[in-house]
Amino acid sequence: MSWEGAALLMAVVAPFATAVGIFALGEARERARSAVNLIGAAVTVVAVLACATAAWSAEPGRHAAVGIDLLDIGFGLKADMLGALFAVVAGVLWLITTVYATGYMSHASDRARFFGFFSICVGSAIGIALSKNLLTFFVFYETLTLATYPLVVHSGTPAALRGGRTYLMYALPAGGALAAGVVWLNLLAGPVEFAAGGSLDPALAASHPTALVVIFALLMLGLGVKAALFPVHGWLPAAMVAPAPVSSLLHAVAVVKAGVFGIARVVLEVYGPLGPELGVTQLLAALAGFTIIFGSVRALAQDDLKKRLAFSTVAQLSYITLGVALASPIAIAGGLAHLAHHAAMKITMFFTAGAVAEEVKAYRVSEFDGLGRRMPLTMAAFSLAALGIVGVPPVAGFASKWLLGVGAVDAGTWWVIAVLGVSSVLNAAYFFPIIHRAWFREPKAEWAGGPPTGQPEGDLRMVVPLVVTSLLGLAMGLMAGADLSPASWASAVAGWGLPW
Amino acid sequence: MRAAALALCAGVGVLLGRAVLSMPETEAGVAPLIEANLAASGVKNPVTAVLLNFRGYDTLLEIAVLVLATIGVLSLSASKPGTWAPVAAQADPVLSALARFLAPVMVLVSGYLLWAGEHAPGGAFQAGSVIGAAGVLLALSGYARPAWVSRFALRAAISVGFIVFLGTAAGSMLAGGTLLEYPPELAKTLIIVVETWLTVSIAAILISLFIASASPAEQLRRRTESEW
Amino acid sequence: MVSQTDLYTLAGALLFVIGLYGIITRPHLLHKILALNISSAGVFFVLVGIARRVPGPTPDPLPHAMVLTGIVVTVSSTAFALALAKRIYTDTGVAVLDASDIEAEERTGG
Amino acid sequence: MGDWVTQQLPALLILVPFTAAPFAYLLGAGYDRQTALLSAALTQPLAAFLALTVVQEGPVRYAIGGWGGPLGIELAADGFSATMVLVTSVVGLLVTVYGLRYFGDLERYRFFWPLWLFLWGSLNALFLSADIFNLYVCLELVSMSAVALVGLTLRREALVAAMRYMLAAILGSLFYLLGVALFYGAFGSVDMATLRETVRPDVAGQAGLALMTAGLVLKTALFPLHFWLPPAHSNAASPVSAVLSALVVKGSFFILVRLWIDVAQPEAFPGASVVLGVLGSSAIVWGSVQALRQERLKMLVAYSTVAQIGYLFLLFPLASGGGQAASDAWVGGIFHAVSHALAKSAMFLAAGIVLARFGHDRLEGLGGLSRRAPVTAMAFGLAGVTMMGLPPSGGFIAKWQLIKASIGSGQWWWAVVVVAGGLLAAAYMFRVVGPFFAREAEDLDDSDLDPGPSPVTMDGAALALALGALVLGVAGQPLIDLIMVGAPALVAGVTP
Amino acid sequence: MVSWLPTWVALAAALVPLAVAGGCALPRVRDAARRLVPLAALPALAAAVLVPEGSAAIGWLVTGVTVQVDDTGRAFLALSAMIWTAAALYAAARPVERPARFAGWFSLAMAGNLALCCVSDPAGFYTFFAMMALSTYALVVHEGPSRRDAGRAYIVFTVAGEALLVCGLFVAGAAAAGIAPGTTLAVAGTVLVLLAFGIKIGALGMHGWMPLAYRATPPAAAAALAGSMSTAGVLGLLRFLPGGDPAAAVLSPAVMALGLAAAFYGAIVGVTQTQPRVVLAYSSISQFGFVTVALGVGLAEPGVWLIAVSAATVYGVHHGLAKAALFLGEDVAARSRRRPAALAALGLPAFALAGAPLTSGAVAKIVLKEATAVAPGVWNDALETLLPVAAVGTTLLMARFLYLVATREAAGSQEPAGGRDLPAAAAWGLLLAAVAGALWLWPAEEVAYAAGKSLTAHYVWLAAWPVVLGTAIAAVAWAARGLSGRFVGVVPPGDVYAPVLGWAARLTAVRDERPYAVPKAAAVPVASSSTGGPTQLDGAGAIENGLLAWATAISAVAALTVLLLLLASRV
Repeated sequence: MSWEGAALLMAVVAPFATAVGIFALGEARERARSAVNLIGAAVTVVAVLACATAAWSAEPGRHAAVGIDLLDIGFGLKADMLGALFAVVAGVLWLITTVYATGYMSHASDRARFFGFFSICVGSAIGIALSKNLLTFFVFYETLTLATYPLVVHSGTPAALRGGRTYLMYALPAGGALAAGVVWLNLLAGPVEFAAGGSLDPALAASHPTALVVIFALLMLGLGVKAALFPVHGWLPAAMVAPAPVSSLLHAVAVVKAGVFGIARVVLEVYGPLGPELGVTQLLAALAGFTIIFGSVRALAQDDLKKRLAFSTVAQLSYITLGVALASPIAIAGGLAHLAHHAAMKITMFFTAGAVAEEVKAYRVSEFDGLGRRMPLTMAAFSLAALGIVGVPPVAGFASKWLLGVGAVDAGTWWVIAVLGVSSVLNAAYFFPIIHRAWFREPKAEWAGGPPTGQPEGDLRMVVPLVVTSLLGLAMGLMAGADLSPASWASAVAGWGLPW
Repeated sequence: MRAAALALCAGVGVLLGRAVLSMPETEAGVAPLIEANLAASGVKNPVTAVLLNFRGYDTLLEIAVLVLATIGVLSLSASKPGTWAPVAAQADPVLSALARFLAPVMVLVSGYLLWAGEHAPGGAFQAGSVIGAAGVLLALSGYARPAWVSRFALRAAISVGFIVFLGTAAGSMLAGGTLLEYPPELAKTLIIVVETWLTVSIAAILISLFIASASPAEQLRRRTESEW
Repeated sequence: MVSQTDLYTLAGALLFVIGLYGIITRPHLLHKILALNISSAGVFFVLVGIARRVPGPTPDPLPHAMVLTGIVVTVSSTAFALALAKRIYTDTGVAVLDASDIEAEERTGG
Repeated sequence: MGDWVTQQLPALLILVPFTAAPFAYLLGAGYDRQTALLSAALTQPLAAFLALTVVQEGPVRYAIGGWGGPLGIELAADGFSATMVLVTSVVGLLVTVYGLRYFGDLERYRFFWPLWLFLWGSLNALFLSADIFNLYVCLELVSMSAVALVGLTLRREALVAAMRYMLAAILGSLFYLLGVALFYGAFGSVDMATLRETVRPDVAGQAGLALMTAGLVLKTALFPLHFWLPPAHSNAASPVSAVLSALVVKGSFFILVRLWIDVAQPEAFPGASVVLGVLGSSAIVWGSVQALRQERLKMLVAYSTVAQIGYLFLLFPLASGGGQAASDAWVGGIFHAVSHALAKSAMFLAAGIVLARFGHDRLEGLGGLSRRAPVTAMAFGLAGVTMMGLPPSGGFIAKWQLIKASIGSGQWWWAVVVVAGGLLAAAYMFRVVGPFFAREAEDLDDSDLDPGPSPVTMDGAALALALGALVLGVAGQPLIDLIMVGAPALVAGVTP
Repeated sequence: MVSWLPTWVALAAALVPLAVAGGCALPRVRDAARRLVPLAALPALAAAVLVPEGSAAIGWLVTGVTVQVDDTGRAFLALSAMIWTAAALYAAARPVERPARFAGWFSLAMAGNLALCCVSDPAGFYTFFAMMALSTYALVVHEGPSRRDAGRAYIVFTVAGEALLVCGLFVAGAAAAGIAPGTTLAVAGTVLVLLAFGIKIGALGMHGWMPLAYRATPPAAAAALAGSMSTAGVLGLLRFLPGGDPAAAVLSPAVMALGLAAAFYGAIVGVTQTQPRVVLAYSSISQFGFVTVALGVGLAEPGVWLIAVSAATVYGVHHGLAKAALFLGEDVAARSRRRPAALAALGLPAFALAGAPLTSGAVAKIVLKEATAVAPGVWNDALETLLPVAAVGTTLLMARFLYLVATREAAGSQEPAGGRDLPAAAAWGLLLAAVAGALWLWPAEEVAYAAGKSLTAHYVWLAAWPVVLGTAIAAVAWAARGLSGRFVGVVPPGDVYAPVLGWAARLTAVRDERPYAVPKAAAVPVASSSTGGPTQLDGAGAIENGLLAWATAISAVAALTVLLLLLASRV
């Protein structure tokens, strides 16, 4: 097997192997478990970076791939630019989150179970990223669906179980819809590979237009749930009951991005030109646009920080969907870049939420007055990320929004510009009050003196990761124009992804 | 309810009758084949030939059923399986006298039945049943707890026929043939060996079935607490 | 024109459904088991009838062999069923399957 | 030696357990478990070897007594048979290992071993037989050993359940035997190979098929004839429940498939295959609905079996058309039988551990199981994946094939049933799995019953079976190749 | 000009304050860093003088930034650098609470303001514009909770402005990327840019934040805000209005009308105000109205855009310096013990703003006239007549301002606070000098020409009469206080925007909800035990019990058999 193949396998296998190791070590042997976890995450990072290298060095249209065949189903992985983008994001952030989680969970119970399923989720996400065809994608997608459940209900409280139930009520029917769509499409078009510019035979659009539209709807329903598209977004705020690392990596990055990534795969690499031709991508764009506004409006009045962040995520995810659905390479680049940008920024904010909850037991925005004095670094990181989401340059969010806007002009869809403008205002409206409270309100008496003397402002295993991710977000935006920056990478994808 | 059941059964009956009548008037089946191969079977009676040779495998499984049923019954029985439970505290003298006289005769009869089975209807089952009856008689007349019968002996008696049958089957395989493929010259001998041991087993089975199900209820009750 | 063999076979079919009716309607386990035996007797009738269909004097030995095997099997299963029924009776005091059968059982005075 | 074994494989697969059974009974306490283990350790490789031989050299025929059909009885092992024998051996081996500790040397459970060995041998005999009358004897063997195993615990509910099962089984056998009689009367043979040539769609023949079908449907507990299954499967000792749900119901299903797809042709009996499909669909829905209503774990799992059996019967309408769709359905149906066998036995074994540890299996009492018995909980959960038909799992491949077959054969409504069934399954699975993660572990009452952490062999057996069901979902190709070896003409189609 | 300096040096120099801001954030070096703030703008000033004309693209930065040094940018860079330096010196002389924090935000705003003068591409400009605008919020609310309303007003308008701006710049950016937007999008983009920067310069309808923010911000910051940061809006307009694009010509009349309206509205509302800084705010609204008019003229036809640009630049610089001087002077006067002298010194920027002869105002007005002279058709005459009238209004505003400053003590509003008066006065002096000299030393020849022209009798008269008239009216109004007093304070600061701000407040108010992440778990009650099937019997349960009954079940077997046998008999 070529080194690319080995890297591909390793990238997917390593997290699962980590999970097995963690389960095997069990609750008691914490030190060994953390070691296994970190090593596994590190190996994964190396592997996904290797995959990215392979994708980068491969000439367009040709990718390293490995796979096995079952029936007429070929399960397989491939290292292409688009997949590598998501895989690297998931892998790298997993490593950081692992450090964070060891700090956050240090007093929690059932840690073996937690970290085990966590690894499985990441493995599935990377599998989703590197899947070579729709079916492999579907397999990992469903694995992710299941492996997330134990994490959502982890705390075991009635609220947690309720949240888990809500999650399943959305996720499982979605899985059914996705399955139906996938099978149908496979029967209609044979095994559906992912290929730049769409893999469906254009003749199909003429022969089975209705079927293709229905299948697209089924697929979007299945993927839209994880992508938190209106009206199937309801599970995400409910799932915020999960521990912070879960909300951070899974509900800001791995799981939800798996949905939008799937949408990207289907729209760009399965339907390709057929999408606009059938008129389905326009509808998708409209839905995404609405979701952006809807999510932002709902976020406005949320007092519970994580819930506010969740609604923000609902809105931000649709930026990606919107970009992908617009028939302009620039917009697509913007959307895909946001995949990485939003990940870095939102994970920072969820990290913050968790760190604050652990350190000063503050859960609501209304409890944040003067928190900047008590946890300056943490809140600085939060503010930086928040500015990024609002789209304030030079933080990452601006770069993607900029590409989206210019792409919208390119595609001639003026309403997208309006949506972007309104959403920026709304984003500011729900994030600036937090920043204002943290920095410009008078703190409680015990916070006024700053962090307890002689101590860091919080568990460093939590503070350092969130500072790192916020700086990542800044760097992504500040050097968006540089080679290998997510934005340039995404542009490269969009560039060769769109022959029409 | 009953009316509905009656109607349904009637329906089954009518349709079944129709089907039965629609069968071809004459159908040779495999009778000619049996005739042709009777000589090689080692027995003269075609039915016995089918039972013990052509379709000996059915008979093997049938013995399996028998042993299985016995084990099943014993598994349900109250007292420890294989022990002779006291049935009649003290039997009345007439019965015991009759039993003492009849038992040897019945053994003799069963021997004849076994021998006759080779050319006329008869064989291990009939023979075993007669000995079984003798055993039941002894049990009823209070002779049923002789010290020389251990649990193991009874278990052995129950399973020996089946084991010997399996042994001959396996032997035919080791001899290079297939399962139950008797060399024509040995067929008769082997069949008689199997039949003999089957007789023992069938007798033991019938006796233990009788004994096993003839045990007092309170013993049963004791064994049914605290299950998981 | 219904031949003698046919009558024999039809009788078998009749026995079968009679047994079936008994199995359905009689609440007491013993009755059910006996009804089952009636049904199986019916089946054996049919087999014997079929054996008669060969041209020539001697009947087809295969169905006979089947009947013999069938009898042994039925005997065994009957034995086991009886043991089971007895055991149920000793444990529960009644020999029925459904609670609803208990009073039906008392009515028929089984 | 090697090729002798190869020649005698079918016979050996039957002889080994059948020989072990009386010895396990004869030797009694102290040696019975070893005998069973030895037999299992011999049978499993033999089964694997048979599968290998079938894949490499095609279907195997074995003339018992050297006569060959129609005079004598033949054993035949095509892909289907070999598959069922193989899955039996895998489940059997693991159940045996599990039973070693589960039953221990409790006097009361000594009878498990001979009965279980009889059952194993009978199943092999059934799967390998090529003679419809011999199949009747096999059916009786299977039923009686199964019933005896159900009654093993001697609990009142168990005994009544066993009685109900017993009567239903005998009745089913009688229907079957009557059908055999009519077949013989109509076509003059009980040997399948001969019948395959001579069978005609005339009234007597079809009536025979009808009677056999009725009897077998009853024995397979297809809705609405499932009345005996839930009590029997839920009240038996858990290893027994595992074997019953995983293998025994498949036995009568196996004969049905043989008769319908192999010996007779569905289109030779129009309409009936649709009836079976409809009953199957109803079973899927009804069984799931009932599973959703249950309050005890083993009852829920038993009803899940009722539902899952329904999928098997979709094979008949889907295969009746022949062609590619038929062969998809063939693979789908059998694949489902296999993966369900693995997953369901895993579930019952896990349930057994729960019962053994905590003295009850009330659903609302299972809070925090994943903390108290993590491996057990995981085994159950993984098995659930196959039940729901989510990838990666054998259940998924099976449903995938069934959906393909139904859309491919233009009968899309069966596909709807399949998808809906998956969702219902998810609903009742998560009714169980959800509480596992609940915080309040004190739900599980630590009565002095709790024998402490379950032994690794028991947990291991359950987990291995569940994992096996998952592995089928990604590495199932060899099994599919096996299934397609010597597949009946109707479904041979194009090998997928 | 030193030709060996590469263009990007300008940006580097402009970003020096960023480093200072960073220093102010670090606890260790905080106090040292804060002392460097007054020097932070000097490199930019040097760059404005030294860096030669040119442009350079920095591809990796954000989405690619183009550094641009041209006359316009140079002018604004110099203006900003001067004002920020003066303001920083003044701030250093006046104690504020949490000085390091103030210095940090101050430098950050400074960095953004200076840097935006050096870039010409949409994304880059927006980047620094946002940096400036958002960090200013911290300055507005620096004096604590009492400033929250002003802060909200400022941030609401700023955020709206940022959003409008980024949308407008998308179009510009697309054009820059070689994508031709359709006419509709081009016009829409222009409108968006106008609105966005209009907010910054308090154009009519977008001015609501200005009075409140000017009043709330600490003096030094207010000077920078009013003098430099608002003027950055003018630069934005110059950079991104599609001057010379015929498509935009349709907007010209609207823009001119808007400008005129603002000029009068500011004056009329301003005179009724009761606080000096609010008066200054309205004067800014009015003054930027003049600039707007010039731009409107420029949009009319491609040929005149360049004239408009230079007019706007010159007027912007003039107004920026004067306004900054007025803000510092207001504070000096308020605190100084020698108020008459301060008042006298305040006269200079006041008269300059009014456009009195010999002041920069006179020169600026001439440059403005050059532009309005080329206005199309009827607009030409309209502006000819109306602009001097507006100048009268400006005079009135200044009079009102001086009056309020002079009489403040009588109003007794503010006690002279601590701090070192002399350095503060010196900082102010620097600005006064700039006000006095800037336009006379301006290198561009059209300015020199205008300066020369302004000394001719005709133009002296033209410049003088509005001031005289205005002063006279002011005197009359002062005489008739009883009458004019009625108008005082009828319009609240921020006039029509009070409701908007209340709405914004409600929008972001949190709903009180129980948080998800409750620390402790409540136990779930253990339900009672159940055996066998379900205890509760619903419909499905009843049916199932029926099916489980033996008789029914076996009847079902019989029924199935009948069905199959019937099917069998169909042959």
